[in-house]
Amino acid sequence: MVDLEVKIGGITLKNPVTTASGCFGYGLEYTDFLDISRLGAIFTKATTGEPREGNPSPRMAETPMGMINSVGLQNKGVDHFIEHIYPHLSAYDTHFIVNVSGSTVEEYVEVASKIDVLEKIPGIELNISCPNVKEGGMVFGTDPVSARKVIRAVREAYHKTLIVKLSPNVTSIKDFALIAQEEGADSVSLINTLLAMAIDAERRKPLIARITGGLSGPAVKPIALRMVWEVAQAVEIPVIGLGGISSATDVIEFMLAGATAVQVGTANFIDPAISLKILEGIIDYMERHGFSSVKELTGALEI
Amino acid sequence: MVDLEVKIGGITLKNPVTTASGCFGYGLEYTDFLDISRLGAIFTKATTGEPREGNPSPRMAETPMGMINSVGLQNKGVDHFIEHIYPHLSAYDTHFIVNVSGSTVEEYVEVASKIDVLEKIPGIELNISCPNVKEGGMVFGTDPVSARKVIRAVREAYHKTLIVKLSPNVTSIKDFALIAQEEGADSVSLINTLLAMAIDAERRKPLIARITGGLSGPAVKPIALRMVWEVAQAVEIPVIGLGGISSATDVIEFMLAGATAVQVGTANFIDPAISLKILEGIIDYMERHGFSSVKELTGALEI
Amino acid sequence: MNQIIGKKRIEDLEVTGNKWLNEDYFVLTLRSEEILPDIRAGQFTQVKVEGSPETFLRRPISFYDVHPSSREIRLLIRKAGAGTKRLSALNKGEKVNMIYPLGRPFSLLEGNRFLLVGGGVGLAPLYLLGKELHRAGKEIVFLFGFRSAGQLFDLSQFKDLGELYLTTEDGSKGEKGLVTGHPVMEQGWDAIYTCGPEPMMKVIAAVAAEKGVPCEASLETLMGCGFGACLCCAVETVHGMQRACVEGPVFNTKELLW
Amino acid sequence: MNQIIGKKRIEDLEVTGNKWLNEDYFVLTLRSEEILPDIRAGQFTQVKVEGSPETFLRRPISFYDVHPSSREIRLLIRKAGAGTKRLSALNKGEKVNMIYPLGRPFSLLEGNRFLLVGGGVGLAPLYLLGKELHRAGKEIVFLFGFRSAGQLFDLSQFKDLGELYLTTEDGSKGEKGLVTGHPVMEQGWDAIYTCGPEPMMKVIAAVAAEKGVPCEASLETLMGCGFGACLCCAVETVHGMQRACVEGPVFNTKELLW
Ligand SMILES: Cc1cc2nc3c(=O)[nH]c(=O)nc-3n(C[C@H](O)[C@H](O)[C@H](O)COP(=O)(O)OP(=O)(O)OC[C@H]3O[C@@H](n4cnc5c(N)ncnc54)[C@H](O)[C@@H]3O)c2cc1C
Ligand SMILES: Cc1cc2nc3c(=O)[nH]c(=O)nc-3n(C[C@H](O)[C@H](O)[C@H](O)COP(=O)(O)OP(=O)(O)OC[C@H]3O[C@@H](n4cnc5c(N)ncnc54)[C@H](O)[C@@H]3O)c2cc1C
Ligand SMILES: Cc1cc2nc3c(=O)[nH]c(=O)nc-3n(C[C@H](O)[C@H](O)[C@H](O)COP(=O)(O)O)c2cc1C
Ligand SMILES: Cc1cc2nc3c(=O)[nH]c(=O)nc-3n(C[C@H](O)[C@H](O)[C@H](O)COP(=O)(O)O)c2cc1C
Ligand code: FES
Ligand code: FES
Repeated sequence: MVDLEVKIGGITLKNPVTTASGCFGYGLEYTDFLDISRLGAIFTKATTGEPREGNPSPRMAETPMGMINSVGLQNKGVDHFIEHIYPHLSAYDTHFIVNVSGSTVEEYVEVASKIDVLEKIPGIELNISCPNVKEGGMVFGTDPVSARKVIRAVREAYHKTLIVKLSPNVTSIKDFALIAQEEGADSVSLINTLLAMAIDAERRKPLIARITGGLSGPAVKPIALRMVWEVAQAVEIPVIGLGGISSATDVIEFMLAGATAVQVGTANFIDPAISLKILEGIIDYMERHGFSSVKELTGALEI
Repeated sequence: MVDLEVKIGGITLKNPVTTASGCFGYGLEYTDFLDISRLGAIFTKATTGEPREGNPSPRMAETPMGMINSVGLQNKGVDHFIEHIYPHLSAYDTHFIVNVSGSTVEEYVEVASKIDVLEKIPGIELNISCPNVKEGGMVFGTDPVSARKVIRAVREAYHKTLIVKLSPNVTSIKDFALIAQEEGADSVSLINTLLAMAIDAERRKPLIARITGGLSGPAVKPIALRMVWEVAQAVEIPVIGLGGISSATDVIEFMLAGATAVQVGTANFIDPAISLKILEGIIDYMERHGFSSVKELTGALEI
Repeated sequence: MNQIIGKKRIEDLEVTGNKWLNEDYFVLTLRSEEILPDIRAGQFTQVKVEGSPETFLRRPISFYDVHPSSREIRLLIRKAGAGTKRLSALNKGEKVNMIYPLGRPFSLLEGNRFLLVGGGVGLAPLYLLGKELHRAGKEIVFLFGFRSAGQLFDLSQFKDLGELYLTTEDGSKGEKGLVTGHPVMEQGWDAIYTCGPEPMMKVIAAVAAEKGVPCEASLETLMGCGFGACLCCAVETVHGMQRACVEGPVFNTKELLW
Repeated sequence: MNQIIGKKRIEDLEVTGNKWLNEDYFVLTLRSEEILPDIRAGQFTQVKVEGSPETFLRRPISFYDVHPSSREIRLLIRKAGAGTKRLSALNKGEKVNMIYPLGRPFSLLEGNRFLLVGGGVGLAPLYLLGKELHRAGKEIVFLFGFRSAGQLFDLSQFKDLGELYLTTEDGSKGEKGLVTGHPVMEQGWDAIYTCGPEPMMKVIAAVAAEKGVPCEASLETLMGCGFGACLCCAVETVHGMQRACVEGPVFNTKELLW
């Protein structure tokens, strides 16, 4: 038996395969397809202070080996999460990590504080990288000063594992990773979506109501992999890699580049059972290559 | 007959379809496949002051609907260009625009000055966005201060049409477009490749000798389109759009987003005759939609 | 990769038939190795299109017909782009990966006389609905609109279930004009069900609202996942943004803000 | 999309045969509608793989055999990944888009006795080379290495051209070991031609260099375009970086810095 355990801050994941925010609901949408308790963790859809309707439709477009979404931060707010969703989560033997979003530093802090007291939630993912909102979101993730401010404020208010989710829409993503580390984050996750656009040439209109949205899927994998590599070279805290992962091979690549764990996003839409197939594939790889612990893969790229 | 003419600075292109630097050699590699004189223009491979060997092999990797290259600036230098290649170009009835690169401001200026006196070269494309060299290249294209310095210096030395090729590896590409405009560039072209990475999971080694390289092809199109849209909103000078173009529909999309002309890059490798098929497709689109001049397409997105 | 856990399935079905009805429409018949789940009219399947580089996401297709005894389902598909084109080229014996059954079906509304209005490929779910209503002993009338006679195909299976009226935009078959102008619309109906182009459905919904007749419409929204996880299929309703793939694709038209 | 201008062509060829030789190797036969251009041993074609989302770029494949009279070419292909797998599934009558002929062929070196050393699928260009040399009246000997007998296939067509020696790594057929240890290597040759795994070719080149025998090797470098435009296939040589697709794939081994 291979050892699949990895640690992110104070959280021990039974394996490095987790699912990405906004791509796996609260996990409950997937219970028909797989045993979600076998996942290392589930990152929930973004949670904000107040309920949000998200963006108008159409909210998506298909692109070559990818998709653009502009869902925005549609969710019923942190109080609804606590009252109506949280109670269902303890039925599952995996970690739920709440993706925390907001328009202002105060909102981030408010949500984080409310989640802090939830016994079964061992950590949050601070989403400073959503490209689909006018205020907050990516604005925090692309300006070093704002990034530092919001991370610092949340770090003070939140006492469990804090993961900061980074935006790829920057000149130097490692600068933001270093800021997160300096401000006491336990981990960084990357990448969120790349700002993108799609047009219907025949109708001469944007395909997405908000004109631009976030690109995800295999198309972005080579960019995500490079960013994980860059960040892993720069920081000491564990890196969670994501962006286009759709096979065990992809996961191995991210881990070799320096990731301690990974998130599977868009690929779940095409095959809702893919995350566990990926897990099987990792075990197979480890056995073929004689790795006894998955931790040995992290940063094991030979150069 | 539809009117296909467009203007970039002082250059009148017979149509908006041109080929991207590094993807079309000096055009001569393609004469078996198509009549290159029918192209709006040909952007040559990067030219530097001294001959360069480029990067070690392997220099490329295939990715989902894209490729990574790390050719580097392999070329025989500006003097070789002037003596051995330039004389052959006048046989073709199209514009050759020389892609100018360097490691220092002085080298850029040297190359630009030497090209300036070549009667048949109506313009240069200043490549401040090559991700595949240690010095110069993208360093100039991702730092506003360096970008301004090199553009200013070249603008002083070069008297014909100056196009600045922008890097997508930045937080705000329109800032760089505005700098180019302020410093007197006649046009900006975008995007160059996105910094990316590929790994061979089985051998646990990078697939590219230099570890990272530049991503191109359809995978990047949604990002390129968004950047062209952003830049076209911000500047007055004409924008040349590129990144993943492989069909007439793609070209229409870039023009609707604000491009005056386009470059076809990676797609030439898969179908060396594609640029003229694209041109036919544009004419077909214009006829179906009742456009008499291709200029009407620029920025015609309805929002 | 058959996984049959709970209610929604991911399953490889075998193509047992693929037939063009006209230049644009074809019927794809697929057989499951397992007993079919309960599938209701208005529900759909997310089809994976293999061998097509342009088709990254699955394609949502309504159930056109279901035969539990032979474990076969039929899909009526219009060749729209790369994905449906690839589906049209499938041969007998090939496998197609599907997630199904998905979405909220049409409801059995109160009353006895129902009008089923379809446009183009929107006929698909109305056939299965017709069968369900017929089985429940209801009187049903179909009103179908096509662009021209060329789009038509053999509709006799619909006629076995109820009366059928036709319109074509160019008058090449049936009444000339749009379904929305057909006199049968004016009769008294207990409920109207509709599926087709959105502008058509909006007019039907307006007529129904005016007459106070309950109306359900099946929307064709772009979908990322099809099973409630991505929120890409959001539709504006009086209850806020709802997912066309879970709270729909069938909506009571008085709930829609369109 | 046939365009036949000048020397290199972009052309749709028709599959007239596709046959497995063993578990991994197959021979794809393609027919042109036009008179074939002059194709020389060592040259290759860039094959477009349709219907495979994983295969963005073309795939370079050497010419294995050319029949000008029937306008047919044959490719010997090893199933390596997604692209070659898709090619192995092509049926008679399907079209394959190719750019050809590409690259620098083997040269007719001085002398009369030539050794042709191949490993695995590297046999492909050596058959066409054997035919050319045989036609020129040269004496040729083939020395082929395989991993095991399972990789072998009917080599009688090679035997029609000259003597043939075999090695397998596990000794299941021919001499046990690598080609590089085979005694025939030690005979006096006027020139050696080789195609196969790079480590094998390096040893062959070293032996040739030591004996002062001219040696040409065909390299399998990754290619972006295949016709000289992208500079992705660069090979380090004594003349600097050279393109495997134009200055190669066949190089005189004394020019290679590998
Ligand atoms: C719940 C639901 C049920 C459907 N049932 C059927 C059915 O029974 N039969 C049938 O033929 N079609 C049905 N559709 C529409 C079908 O999904 C699209 O025609 C198909 O996805 C187009 O894929 P493509 O690759 O062929 O075309 P693409 O190249 O993707 O697109 C071609 C054109 O179709 C449009 N289109 C793409 N996806 C959709 C979509 N999801 N909905 C509407 N338009 C789209 C595009 O905007 C474009 O204009 C249904 C859609 C939904 C949401
Ligand atoms: C000039 C030239 C001539 C060739 N002639 C033949 C031939 O006659 N018969 C034959 O079977 N193969 C030949 N090859 C190799 C063939 O091109 C590759 O096996 C093929 O491209 C793999 O494609 P794939 O999609 O099946 O595999 P992929 O999934 O792309 O790759 C599978 C494995 O093959 C390796 N590979 C991919 N592309 C190449 C390449 N261009 N060269 C070498 N290895 C590669 C990959 O690194 C990977 O390990 C030739 C290559 C070159 C450059
Ligand atoms: C439909 C959709 C919704 C998303 N919503 C969120 C979100 O709420 N919060 C967040 O941090 N990231 C969100 N993301 C980004 C993903 O978590 C992930 O960072 C990105 O999609 C890249 O990974 P992938 O290519 O594997 O999908 C969303 C992505 C998609 C496609
Ligand atoms: C093999 C290769 C070599 C390139 N060389 C250059 C270059 O020398 N100078 C330059 O400005 N851009 C170079 N580029 C970038 C392209 O010109 C273009 O900006 C990029 O590939 C995006 O366009 P595409 O997706 O259409 O290829 C190169 C791209 C490729 C793929
Ligand atoms: S399509 Fe994903 S939630 Fe409806
Ligand atoms: S493969 Fe493009 S130059 Fe050789």
